[in-house]
Amino acid sequence: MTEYFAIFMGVALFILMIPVIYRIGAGPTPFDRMLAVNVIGTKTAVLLVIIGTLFDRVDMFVDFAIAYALLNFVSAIVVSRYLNRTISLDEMEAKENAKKIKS
Amino acid sequence: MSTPEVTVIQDIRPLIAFVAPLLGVIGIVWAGEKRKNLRETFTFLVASIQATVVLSMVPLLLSGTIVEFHVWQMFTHVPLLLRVDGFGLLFACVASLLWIATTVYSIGYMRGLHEHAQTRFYAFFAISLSATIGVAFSANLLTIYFFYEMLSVSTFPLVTHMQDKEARTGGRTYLGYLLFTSLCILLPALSWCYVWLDGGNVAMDFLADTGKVGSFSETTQIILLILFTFGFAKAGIMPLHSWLPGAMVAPTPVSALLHAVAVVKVGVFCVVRVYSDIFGTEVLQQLDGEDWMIGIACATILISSLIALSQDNLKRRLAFSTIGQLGYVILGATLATQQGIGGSVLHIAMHACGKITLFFCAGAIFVATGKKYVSELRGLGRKMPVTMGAFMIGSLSVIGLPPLGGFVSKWYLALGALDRGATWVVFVLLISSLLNVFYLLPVAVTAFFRNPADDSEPEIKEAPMACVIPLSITAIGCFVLFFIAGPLVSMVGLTD
Amino acid sequence: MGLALFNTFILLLLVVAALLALRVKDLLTASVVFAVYSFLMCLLWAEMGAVDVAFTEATVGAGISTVVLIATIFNLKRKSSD
Amino acid sequence: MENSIAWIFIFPLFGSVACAILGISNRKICYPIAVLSMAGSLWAGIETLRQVLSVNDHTVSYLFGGWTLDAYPRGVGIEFHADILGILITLVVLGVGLLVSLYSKLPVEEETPGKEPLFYTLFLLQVTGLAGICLTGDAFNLYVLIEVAALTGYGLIAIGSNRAAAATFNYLILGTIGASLYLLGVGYIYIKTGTLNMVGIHDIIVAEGLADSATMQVAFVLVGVGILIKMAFFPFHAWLPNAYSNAPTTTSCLLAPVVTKVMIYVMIRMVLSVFGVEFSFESTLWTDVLPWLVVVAIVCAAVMALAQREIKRMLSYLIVAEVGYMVGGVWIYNYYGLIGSIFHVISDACMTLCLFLGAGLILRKAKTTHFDGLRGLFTKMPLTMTGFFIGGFSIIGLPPTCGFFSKWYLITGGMVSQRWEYMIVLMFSTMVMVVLFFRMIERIHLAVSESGENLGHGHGDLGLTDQQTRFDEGPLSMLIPLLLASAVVLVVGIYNQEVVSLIEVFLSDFNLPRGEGIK
Amino acid sequence: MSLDQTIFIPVLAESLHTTTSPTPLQFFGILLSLLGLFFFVGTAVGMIRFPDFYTRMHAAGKGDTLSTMLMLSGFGLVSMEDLSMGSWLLFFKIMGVVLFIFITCPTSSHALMRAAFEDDEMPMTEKDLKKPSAKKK
Amino acid sequence: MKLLSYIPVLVVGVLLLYAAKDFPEWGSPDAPASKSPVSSHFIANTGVDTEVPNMVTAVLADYRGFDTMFETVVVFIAGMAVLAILKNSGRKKLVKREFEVDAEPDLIVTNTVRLLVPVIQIFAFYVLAHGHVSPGGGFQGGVLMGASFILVALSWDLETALIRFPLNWTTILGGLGIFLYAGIGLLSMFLGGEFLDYSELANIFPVSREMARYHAMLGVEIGVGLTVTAIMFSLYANLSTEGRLQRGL
Repeated sequence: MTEYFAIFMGVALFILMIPVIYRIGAGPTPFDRMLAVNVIGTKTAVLLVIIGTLFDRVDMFVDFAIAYALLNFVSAIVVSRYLNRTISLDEMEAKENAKKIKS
Repeated sequence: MSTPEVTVIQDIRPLIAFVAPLLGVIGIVWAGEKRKNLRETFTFLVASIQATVVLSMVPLLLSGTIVEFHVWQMFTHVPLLLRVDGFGLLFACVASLLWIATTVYSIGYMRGLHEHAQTRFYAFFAISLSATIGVAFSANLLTIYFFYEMLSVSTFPLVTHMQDKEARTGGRTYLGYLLFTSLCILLPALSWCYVWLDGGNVAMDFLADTGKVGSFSETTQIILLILFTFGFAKAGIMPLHSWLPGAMVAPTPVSALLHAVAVVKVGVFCVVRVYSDIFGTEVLQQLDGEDWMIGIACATILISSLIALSQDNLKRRLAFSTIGQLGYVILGATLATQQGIGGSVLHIAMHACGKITLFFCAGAIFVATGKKYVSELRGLGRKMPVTMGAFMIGSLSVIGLPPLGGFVSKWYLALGALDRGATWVVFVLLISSLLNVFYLLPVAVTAFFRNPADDSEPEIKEAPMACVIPLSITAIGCFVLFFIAGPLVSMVGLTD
Repeated sequence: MGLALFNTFILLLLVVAALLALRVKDLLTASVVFAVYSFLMCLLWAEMGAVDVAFTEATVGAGISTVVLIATIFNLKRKSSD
Repeated sequence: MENSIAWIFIFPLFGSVACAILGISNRKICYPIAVLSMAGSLWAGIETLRQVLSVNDHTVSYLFGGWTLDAYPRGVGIEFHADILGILITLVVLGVGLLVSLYSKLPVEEETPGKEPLFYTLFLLQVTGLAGICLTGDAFNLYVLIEVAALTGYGLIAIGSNRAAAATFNYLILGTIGASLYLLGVGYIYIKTGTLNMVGIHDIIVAEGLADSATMQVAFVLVGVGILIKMAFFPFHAWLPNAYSNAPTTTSCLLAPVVTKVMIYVMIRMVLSVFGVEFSFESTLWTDVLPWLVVVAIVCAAVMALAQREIKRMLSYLIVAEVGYMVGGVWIYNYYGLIGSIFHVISDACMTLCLFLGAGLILRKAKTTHFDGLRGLFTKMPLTMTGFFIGGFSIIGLPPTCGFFSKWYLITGGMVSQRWEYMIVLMFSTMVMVVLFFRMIERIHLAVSESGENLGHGHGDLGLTDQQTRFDEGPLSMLIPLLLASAVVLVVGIYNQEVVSLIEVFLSDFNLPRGEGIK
Repeated sequence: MSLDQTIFIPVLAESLHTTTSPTPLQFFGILLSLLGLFFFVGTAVGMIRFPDFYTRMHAAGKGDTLSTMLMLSGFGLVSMEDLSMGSWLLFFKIMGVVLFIFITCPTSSHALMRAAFEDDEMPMTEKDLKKPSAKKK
Repeated sequence: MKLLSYIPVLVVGVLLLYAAKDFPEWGSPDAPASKSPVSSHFIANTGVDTEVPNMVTAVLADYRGFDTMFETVVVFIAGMAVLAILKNSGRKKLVKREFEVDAEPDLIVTNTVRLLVPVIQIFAFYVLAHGHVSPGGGFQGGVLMGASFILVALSWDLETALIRFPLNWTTILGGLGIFLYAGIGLLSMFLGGEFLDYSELANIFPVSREMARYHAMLGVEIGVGLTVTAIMFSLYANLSTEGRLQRGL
């Protein structure tokens, strides 16, 4: 019974992943893509638990899920850091010039 | 060449003859440019040692003993083996004795002209002679190949000694021809023999494996014959001869060495070796394609003589003369008779002596007057009587008049031709002798009997003593060879 | 049966992800798509029962590979030339 | 010594770790560590050779982790399988490693200042990987070791200039493709045989008659192409010239002689010991097509080499040509060709080492390896140039250098198989090499300028000032390895009979055609 | 090759053939999971349909976190076939995953959002809606 | 040209598919890989030989421990090679950077990371130590551990992370990891066995030969973990800054 349910859940998740992957492909901004990747990442954790249920060894697979839960947001942070905390070199030069003028 | 009932002994003397010059190189390089006398003493010393060692083996050989030395095992069945038989010893004697003469001569020549890089010159000269002795004493095909290559490479710096553009071109042609033929024509032929002669179990020994090529098919034999003949391009047979005049840019002692002793003679020596000791006379005589080879040799003789007629540069004229004379040697070998091969062996020695005299003279003229062309030599005979006299003698020897050495070998060649029944070859010999007269004698005649073009030239003296003495000796040698022809003939085994 | 179904989906999505990664010119996007690819690979390994491989893929794919790729892109031009 | 096989790689492995750790505090210590560990490794290699020769079947196998063959099935543990061929090539690798490590002191300090610990770490690991490749008896372990060797190779090349780093990129891409194909092939082999042990694979192929299996055929293709890419065989050679000519001196001295040769060894190993002679050569595709590819390869590489005006680039193209020789020697499929190939692996390693060591010295003295910088060098550094020329003569194939003997066997092999096209192309490339080297000799030996003008006056000097004509040899730490290498070239040539007889013992296990005469 | 043959793991084959009725706890877990699935449907639809990044972030950030948490806790309950020590341990492990996702997902959403904001990604306004091309931005 | 590059891809693809016709049945117990003596030995005797329940760990760290040692070496090499290429190359940049970092650490992110990093590290230790019974082991644990340091570098900045984990330490730890692995192998060789024959360690530790293997595997995994941790962080630090170790991502 639980197995059939797990299969159902898994297939449903896979089908629902398709629009998410569409978002990765379509974009338009990198943030959209990253968002979608994040979603897929969390869902992968769920799918791992589902596969674990199917194998009847959830205790084994749950370790992966923990790893995913802990590390999945690293990529989101990297991308956000890449896009957020960077300024183009022109701007930086302008800033440095401003500093010089101040001092 | 060797009779079967000889005894074979192991002795280190062949190796000493080969290694002594190599050790001498160390001394020469060590003495260097700063200590000229010491350096030349070294050269002279090793030349003498070599000659002594070589000559010391003559009595052994005449008493029917063959000296052998096993150096190392090259391939599974093929050792690097040195063996002294009559043919090789004769050649070695000629080479090492003439080397002494050349040494003395080159001291005079090089110092007279204040040449550069003399250390290099002497060092590579010694290496060349070492390789020549190696070829002379080789006991099998691979050994001979080994030393043949060594000679090619070690004479390259000698040919390009002048370092100018002409020298470079000459050197390139020289090396291009020799390495191309040896690596691309000769090596496959050797490999062919190695593989198909009993699956690599045959050492291609000159003594033991003579005539084993006979197991091949007719076509294969002809192909092999062609490969071998043209593979040893040092022999200067006609289509592959043009390196030789090009190499004339070298200093005269080198030209003398190239054209009289070491290089070209090594070429013909190898060819004769292959004809007589790999194929063997029996196999060769049954071979149809053999006639073609005789034809090629004859063509070489005639064509080169005709070209020589048109050359004004003295050394070039001598070079073409050499090509023609080499043709004789090849011709003798291709005749594939006992007499013919013996004649060609003798001709190696006789021609060496005569031709080196001619070259020495050309060099002496250059040292004394700076003249290179035949047309410039008018009246020189009165100012340099010794030199031009020696030139006369050398010319006559090369032409083949008694009582000079050249006569003996030509005699045997003619005998060999008759033996084979190829009478037309005798006519070729006659015609070519006539041509020899036409291109060699006018030089001496011009020098002695024509007045100089103008008297404004500076006073010309005889060349330095170090030049004159060797050429006198070799000129005398031409006479001597005629009179000791008996022992020589017995040495190459023609008497029985 | 369920695993076979999963297999089909995973492989399908893998192909999509791989093609996407090839097609995009923006290297940042490409590396992000690679993250998806490695998630799916992890699922594939897990589904095939190769749990140790799956775990390795999980840790490396989620934790390291994207970071290292983007750290590299940080020092390069973001647009790929082809 | 029982564990000598293990010591072969233990020395450099621990040496590299020591370099990495101790080098942080003291850079000077890396050089002695590298030399000592290479020496130890070479000693262990010689010990192993002695061991191999003393056993009856001439193979020593060493089971890691104690999973011995008597108690456990073959393939449970990882096996090092030293047969004569393997240990010979290992000795070559280790010898080259020792000489290059001796040589490396000054070039490394000068070309990569501050990076000595990293350099030596990678250097030693490279040797570890290569030696392991030669000895391993496990198909997957081979892959791992190939990766070790390849990764260190990338690092060692790119450690130099920016151009080298750019050149490495091509190498990296192609190398990775090659390794991946190899791995795929091994995977396919595993699917059909269920084991990764080379002996086990061979036994199963023979026992179950897997020669017709499509999977095995494809596995063979994948493994073969992977290795061909790795060894820079002709259509896949693009990475090699750039990488080797831009690499730092020491790197090119180490990589150029051994890396491609070791991959050829892997090919021979795969063909003979893993897939077996019957399997490998019965498919006509390979034996027919590859020699022709070899022809194209050698011709193209030789022509490209002719066009180069820089020593290291020229030598790199020569390596490509030499790879063609050896591949051809294997795939003309006969006894002599294989002897030639194997012997050429050894001799080519020696002579390439000689040439690259010489090129390094030239680079150091003349500040360039372009042909124009070479004139009159012989007067300045006669010993260096002598060593360099001995290597050159060996590549041309002049006796008594080892190059002559290997070429001899290759030609003989072509003769036996009647592969005339292979022989002609060998001749052709030989002539090209003659041209190449004598062109250099002209410049080095005779002080002539590019236009052919004599720079000397023909009398006394060579157109060089007194300053220039003074002897100015390289430092001893670089010169001695070069002279040793050239001595090795001669010694291997002179004692080729000993080496060849060892190879013959190895090949006697295989049923190879020896050619029954056309007359 | 039929699908049955593809199932090669013996454990799974066994488990598929032993159908037992779910315990109340498992039933509750199934309900939770279904609820999670419902939210995920919302997320997916939102990802496609919403016009700009911030709105999509709204759908994805919240819906994703919530649905994942619900589904995971649901499966945590489903896998509790008995109340033995091992089952509890497993349950707590899964709840740990839930906890971490609860912490990390919003953080990553926040980071992305802030990055977008500072990267001058403008939220959609009514003005944009009037432009016909805005939707397909 | 781009189209041309599809040709080899297609060829390889066709080859791979062609080979598939000869494959054994998917998951069939009759497949050579399943019924070979090696696989059956692993399945039947892993527990007997090593007392490790997780077959994969036993195969990786013991039966094929030699492979794993060199895989660790590969990781080490990667780190060393990147260091070697990028060290001191800051001045002569390969490609001009488009961006420079200019931002304060984000409050929310730093606090989350503050919370998570200890958990990740503890989990890494768990994975490492628990590798004998469940999936995991040195490599995975090491990656997790390395990721925790990278996380610190990402949320604050690289300098902060480098204070906690200086770059020299990465080299030392990487080397130590390999030293530990190979050292255990060498030790067992000194004790009379082959290289990596852990069971010989029973001569000096008061355990059975099987348990010696069990415990040595843990030591080996720790070695792998050390190397991987160090190299992962070193890779990130070098790659994100082109070897300058400042103003990273």
